[in-house]
Amino acid sequence: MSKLNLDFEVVEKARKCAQNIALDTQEFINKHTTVAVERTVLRLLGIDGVDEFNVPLPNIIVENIKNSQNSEGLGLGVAYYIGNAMINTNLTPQEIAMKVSKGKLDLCSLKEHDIFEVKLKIYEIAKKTVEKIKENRNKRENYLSQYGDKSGPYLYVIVATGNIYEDIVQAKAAAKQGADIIAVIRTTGQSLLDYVPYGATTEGFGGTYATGENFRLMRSALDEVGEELGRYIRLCNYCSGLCMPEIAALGANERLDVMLNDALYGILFRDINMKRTMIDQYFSRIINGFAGVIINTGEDNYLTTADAVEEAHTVLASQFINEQFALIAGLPEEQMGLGHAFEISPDVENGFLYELSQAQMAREIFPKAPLKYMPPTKFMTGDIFKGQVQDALFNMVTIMTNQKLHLLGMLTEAIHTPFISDRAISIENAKYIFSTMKDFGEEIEFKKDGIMCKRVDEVLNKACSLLSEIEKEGLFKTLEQGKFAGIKRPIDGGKGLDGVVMKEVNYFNPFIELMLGGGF
Amino acid sequence: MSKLNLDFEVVEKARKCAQNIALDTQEFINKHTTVAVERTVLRLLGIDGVDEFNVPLPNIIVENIKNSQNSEGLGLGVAYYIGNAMINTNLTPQEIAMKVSKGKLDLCSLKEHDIFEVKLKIYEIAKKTVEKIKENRNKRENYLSQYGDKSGPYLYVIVATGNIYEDIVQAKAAAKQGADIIAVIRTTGQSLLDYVPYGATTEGFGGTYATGENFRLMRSALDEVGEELGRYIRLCNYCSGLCMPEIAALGANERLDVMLNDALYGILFRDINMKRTMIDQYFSRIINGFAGVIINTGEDNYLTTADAVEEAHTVLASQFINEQFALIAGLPEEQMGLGHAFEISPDVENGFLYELSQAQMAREIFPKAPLKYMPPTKFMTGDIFKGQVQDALFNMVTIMTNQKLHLLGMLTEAIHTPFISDRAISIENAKYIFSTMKDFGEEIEFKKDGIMCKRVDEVLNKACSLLSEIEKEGLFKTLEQGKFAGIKRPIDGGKGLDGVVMKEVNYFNPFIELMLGGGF
Amino acid sequence: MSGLYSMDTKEFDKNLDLKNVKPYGDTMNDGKVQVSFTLPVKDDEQGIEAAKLIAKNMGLSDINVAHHKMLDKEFTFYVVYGNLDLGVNYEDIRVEVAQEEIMDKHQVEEYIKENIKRDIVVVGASTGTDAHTVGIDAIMNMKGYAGNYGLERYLGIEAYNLGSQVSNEEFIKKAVGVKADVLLVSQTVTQKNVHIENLINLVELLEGEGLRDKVVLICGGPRISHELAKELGYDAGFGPGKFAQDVASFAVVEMINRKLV
Amino acid sequence: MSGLYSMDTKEFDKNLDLKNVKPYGDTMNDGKVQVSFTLPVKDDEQGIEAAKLIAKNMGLSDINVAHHKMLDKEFTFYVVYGNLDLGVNYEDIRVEVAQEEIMDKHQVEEYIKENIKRDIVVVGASTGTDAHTVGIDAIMNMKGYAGNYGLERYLGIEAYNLGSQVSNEEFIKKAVGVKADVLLVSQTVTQKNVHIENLINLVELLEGEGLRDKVVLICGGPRISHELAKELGYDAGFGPGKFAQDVASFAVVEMINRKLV
Ligand code: B12
Ligand code: B12
Ligand SMILES: Cc1ncc(COP(=O)(O)O)c(C=O)c1O
Ligand SMILES: Cc1ncc(COP(=O)(O)O)c(C=O)c1O
Repeated sequence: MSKLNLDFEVVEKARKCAQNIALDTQEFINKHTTVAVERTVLRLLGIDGVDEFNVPLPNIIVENIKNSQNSEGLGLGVAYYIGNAMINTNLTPQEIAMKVSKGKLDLCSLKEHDIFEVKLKIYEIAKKTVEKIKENRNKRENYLSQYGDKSGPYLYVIVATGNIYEDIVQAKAAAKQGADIIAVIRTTGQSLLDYVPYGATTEGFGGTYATGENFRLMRSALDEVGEELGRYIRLCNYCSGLCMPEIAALGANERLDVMLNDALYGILFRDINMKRTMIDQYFSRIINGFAGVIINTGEDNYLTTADAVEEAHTVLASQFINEQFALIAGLPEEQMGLGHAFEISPDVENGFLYELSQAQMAREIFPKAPLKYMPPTKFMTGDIFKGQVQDALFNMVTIMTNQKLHLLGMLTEAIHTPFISDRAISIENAKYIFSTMKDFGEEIEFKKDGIMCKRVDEVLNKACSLLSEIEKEGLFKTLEQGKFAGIKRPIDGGKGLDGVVMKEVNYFNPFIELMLGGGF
Repeated sequence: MSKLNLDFEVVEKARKCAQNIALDTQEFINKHTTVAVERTVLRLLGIDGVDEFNVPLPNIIVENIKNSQNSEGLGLGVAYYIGNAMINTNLTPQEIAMKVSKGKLDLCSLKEHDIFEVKLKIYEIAKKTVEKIKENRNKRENYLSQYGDKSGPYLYVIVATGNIYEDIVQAKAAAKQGADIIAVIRTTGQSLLDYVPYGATTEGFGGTYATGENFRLMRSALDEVGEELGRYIRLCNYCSGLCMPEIAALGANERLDVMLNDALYGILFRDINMKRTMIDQYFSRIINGFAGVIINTGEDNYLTTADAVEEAHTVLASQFINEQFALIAGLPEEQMGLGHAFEISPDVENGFLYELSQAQMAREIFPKAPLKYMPPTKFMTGDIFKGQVQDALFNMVTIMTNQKLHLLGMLTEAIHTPFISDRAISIENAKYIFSTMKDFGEEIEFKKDGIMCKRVDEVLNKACSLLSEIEKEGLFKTLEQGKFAGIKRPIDGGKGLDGVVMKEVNYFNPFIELMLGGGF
Repeated sequence: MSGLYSMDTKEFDKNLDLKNVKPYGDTMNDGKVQVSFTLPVKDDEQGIEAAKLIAKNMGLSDINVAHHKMLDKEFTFYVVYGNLDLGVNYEDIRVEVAQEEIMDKHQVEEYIKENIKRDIVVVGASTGTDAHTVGIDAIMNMKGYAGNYGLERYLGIEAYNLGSQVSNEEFIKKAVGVKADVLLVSQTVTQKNVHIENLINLVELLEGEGLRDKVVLICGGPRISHELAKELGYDAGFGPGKFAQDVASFAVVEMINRKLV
Repeated sequence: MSGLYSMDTKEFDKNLDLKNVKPYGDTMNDGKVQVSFTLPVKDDEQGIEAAKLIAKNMGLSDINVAHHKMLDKEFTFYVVYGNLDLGVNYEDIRVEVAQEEIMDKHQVEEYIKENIKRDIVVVGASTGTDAHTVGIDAIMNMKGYAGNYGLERYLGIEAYNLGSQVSNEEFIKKAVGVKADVLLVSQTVTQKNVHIENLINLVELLEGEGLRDKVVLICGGPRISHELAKELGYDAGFGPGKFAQDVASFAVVEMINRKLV
């Protein structure tokens, strides 16, 4: 039953609009691939490493194919070229990649084998990869059944020293203090790189490079501390930017558990081309869905630029859209960490009531989703003492409305990326509130027709109208008009458009088929 | 209507027991006076100042009379001696006092005039004093009608530098930040002094001496800053210890607005003799009642030594008793700042629910009383960041349950008496919570039969049983048994017993008659 | 008052001396400060002593380690109170500000009309990989921030807001393209002083192309002060709480002073 | 990575050196500390500069005045972050503790039986005007504190808890009356160092009466450390987190060491 007297007819209507929006966009997506998608296929086929100039092999191969004059290019999908090369050379994909990188092999001038034969070859390896990912998933599930999983909100903290080894120190300390999820924030700028850096890294700004090796190092550190504590510590990273699906593949390989994964974020906040990132997102979500990774969507960010009271409905509208895109990619509701945030100005009278009701609304509209709830950031100031109180209020909303991925606010939000002590202070804050208010949500009812019920009714109706509009105009048009976060993005502007490729009729990507729908 | 489903039949029963307890004790009180009561009469007759050894004139006179062999001593009441001396000497009380102090006059060896004549003389001055106090009361009311009074909770902070001038600096800053009540904490040890120090003082430990001059200085500073701000800033001090009624008189004179005033506190926490302080309390409450002073009772202190979960009912029982003692002294409900506190350990699961429900219970049982709600102290630690959160939770309870005298918690509670910045941080904390949760209390209902309703039902019933027991045993016996705060006090132990005097038949104290019942 | 200890306490001058200003807890010159930090040591007596020594290193006396808490086996957090005995000479402090007199929007418009007699061109961006636009938008966008209109709304100012993640090279290219008089750079991410390097790099590029003297060069952001900006070779710097009129006042006067009209 | 600034940052040794331990923010030896204080000055640019200078006085570099807030016309509160460059030699820290080996209740009882061979008498109080009894009760009362039984429950210990507000004179009188072996003094109110004066006064009185050498003299309270206690002429001092067994362990061993049996 709705605590807020929500009108579920409006909810259903909104959800239907969102579905149409997603299906409409999906038509476009289905017709395209991107350099990132193809690099991802290469990675999933086992290709890794860099050349002497530190250029990743997947990039070299994709560039080779893309720039080749002798073939149908990327439109066929790299899988074809690799499979074909395997038949021709009897080498593994990695060996083939190394040869290509050394200029000893040109994938586009090999004898072209029958596509059926090529597919057979490719599926052989592809299935192994998929098997490996499934094993990772099983490993996670084993851990969870061994240790048990937490029933309340997960305490989610970030590390962002720029140095993976220092990040590990911080992550372990945080886990011991009670953190359940460690997110390694990426260095500023990585999302605009059209390649994934390689190896362990120690230099980043405001975050640490996302690399396969960094994932591996952190994963094993967390497994270690998790064993010590008898708790499974989840690892999170950023599956966004120009390498969205590649990161998904790396994450699936290294058993990441949570991934920020939202094309709309990249479009609005990173000025990434919308076509490019929508296509990338589709494949990345297939991988995340299959790997059992919870995705986090980025609606919270809208409120860092737009007004949180005025624009609350855009968050809800976007959540509906993200839900549908995720479903299309086979990602179940239980893995949808739809984002929202506590971002109303502390100066707004009864602001807490709005926050509380909105959080409860999200909870009721997406009952199975492990909602990601973001802390106050925009109105955090250098006043760390007030910041503690803002964060405490945020913690309360979570425990009262049962949010799941609870990203801890830091009292130094306006000052620096978190110190080891900032994190400890936040964890203490949350643990205290969660315990002292444990059953408060159950204990109270909201006044019918009160401020809170009215608020969510308004937000829901506005979201529904916005979705109807978008349904009419199409998602891309809407983004051009600046309906989210007040940011306008031209359809052919932004980064990465040149990485978008129209699929040929014979295009194939073995992993879509193998992974879509979960495969088990 | 009760939000908590309180059983008001039990409330009425408890109240009735408390009334019987108070009436029973009052019988004892009515038969006695004390050195402090008599010094108070002298002060109200206009006697002030100290001798060359800094001994206050009221003390000198009372001691003279008490130690005199020539008379019925204090049992007659000092008013008789002063009136008689006035007739004999044609001097003012102050002139008489000076003479006595210089050894030039012996009040007990003067010609004894007829009591009727003496009373006439005394009532003449007494009425002027009462008039002056009434004027003070009017002045407060004028200020309040000029500026308007606050409808929500009063922000109540303490200053405690030990130096009245430094206190003023801090008090003014606090008022500008938003404080509504400034309490000047007394130096440790003053409550055990059987005299009131004199003049402006600059040396105290953990607080500043309560003196008439200090009251005056702070009062005028607050009036000044109040004028600047267009708000009436209330002044609070401690009307407790061995000089309880004298402080009441000084406060009435200098227009204090709030006074901590609770014999039980002195008995339990200062080891003051119970007979002495119960007698003193009666007269002090008459004065406070008449002067329009809000009294604060000290039930909160019980929880600093006893367990706040186990002993919550002692707080409620004591509030009922204090209510009845106040009524007997003519102090209206609107001036009863009955005390309670937020003192449950942060480690108690659902502790917040208990606190919230208990605060709501107090609100419903004493609907007209400006309840004094004390912040966490016992479980405050050197962790100032956690302290901020504890204080925030406390602030929430107040705004949700409409407490009136809201004594702000300090994040440095476990460390030192407040710095100027600690106070500012607290005020900011409270103002933020009060605004962001302004109507939250109105918006929520408590689950019938939930944790909260059950909790208060238990507390109420236990309080009622305790009161029935006390009703049987008598208040003094109960105190001997350690039923409050786990502290046992023998009826003839503690400080100040030798200041208790049985009244003679002819005893008279003009001010009881003039002030009791408010006089207007 | 038998049993009462002596009343005299540690004496210090309780008068405010502006030549020697100290922190204030509850008594003038008591020097009270609160400090917190983490040490990479165990949470035990030795650690507490180490925390005290750290506080001593900071010039504190009467040190109270009010709180210590283990963050990990070899990391401990401390909250410390103490008295700072060394004061500062407040009277001698001179703060350089970009511009003494701030004109409002209307006054700036008048000033341009009367003194510059043409539209001035302003180009702004959040440069490098910095994706924070709220700061530069606050200064430039039509709607402004906190009730202060942005430069786009000023008559006599032609404003180009390039948004965020603009490389220094691109930024200069655009500036040259539109013949900018004033360049506005916003920097928010400061971890490991990345903003400093980025800001210096821009100055170097401008100098390299001989453009530095031809423009008014201004930076801003939450960690930017005028002092820092000058040090880095900028004409002015603006931090939190500064709005379009502050920048505009400085820029137009600077153009006249430097004869950039 | 065109447009990306140079990657090199301020270099410092990122290895832990126990001879030179510095505060830790997010990188070994980064020296990060948080400071807050009030200055008796206006809330303006000059005040911020004064706050920076105060931080500099404390040995901080890379100073960030993250927050400033007016408390009154001439009082301003600051929150500052900075790097402390001076480290401490952790290896050289030797902490004197009252007693290295702590016996539990049972062991203390055995120790008394075997070594002292008689009941020992302990008298405790919260002295002077201090009315805080929770601390001394925690040590002495039957029920103890936080799961640690108090001395009253120890076999072989005759314990007298005089409660609070006991003048030093009364305290000594009682001690003499019951032939106390061990005196326990609790002090909670520390404002203006009132506890120091009261504690010193007790030692002086005891010395005056020639009793100091005949008893084990122990103090305790939230601001008492063993070091401070020794300085004031006590045999030992116990602060927060100490319980009956800590005191008892020390007292019985001290009695043997000092041949007070
Ligand atoms: C909003 C926000 C975001 C939004 C930005 C959206 C957008 N379009 O701008 C999003 C969510 C995208 C974001 C992302 C990131 N952010 Co961010 N973000 C913030 C946040 C919450 C508020 C910043 C803000 O908008 N302030 C309001 C404006 C008005 O203030 P202002 O910038 O100071 O501007 C004023 C003055 O400084 C001046 N001014 C500013 N610029 C200029 C220029 C000129 C010429 C002049 C004259 C004046 C001027 O005028 C303005 C008005 O007075 C802060 C935390 C906080 N509460 O401060 C973190 C914060 C700035 N972000 C931070 C980080 C690390 C990031 C990321 C790098 C994290 C990551 N690794 O993914 C990313 C990536 C961004 C990137 N590559 O740069 C850190 C920076 C740490 C540091 N000191 O280095 C902060 C402090 C949070 C934290 N504690 O970690 N962020
Ligand atoms: C409870 C309390 C009270 C109660 C005391 C009731 C009682 N019967 O004890 C009441 C309400 C009466 C009270 C009154 C006052 N209090 Co008070 N009170 C506190 C409070 C909240 C908790 C203290 C406590 O019980 N701690 C728990 C015990 C177990 O800890 P502990 O004392 O440290 O004891 C441990 C160790 O130190 C050690 N120990 C202690 N003593 C001894 C002795 C020996 C021999 C040994 C071996 C060990 C030992 O063992 C114990 C267990 O580990 C503190 C604030 C806080 N959160 O700390 C303020 C506080 C101590 N009070 C304070 C003040 C100023 C007062 C008043 C003076 C205020 C006033 N002017 O009216 C009054 C008057 C009291 C007086 N004349 O002394 C200040 C002291 C400031 C300072 N540093 O000087 C504090 C810090 C609050 C504040 N921030 O202002 N208080
Ligand atoms: C959905 C999403 N993706 C990504 C990011 C981070 O940006 P980047 O991918 O550029 O590291 C955020 C910001 O927190 C986000 O919310
Ligand atoms: C009712 C009451 N009276 C007095 C006091 C203060 O003690 P004293 O009167 O000894 O200054 C308190 C403590 O806060 C109190 O609650």
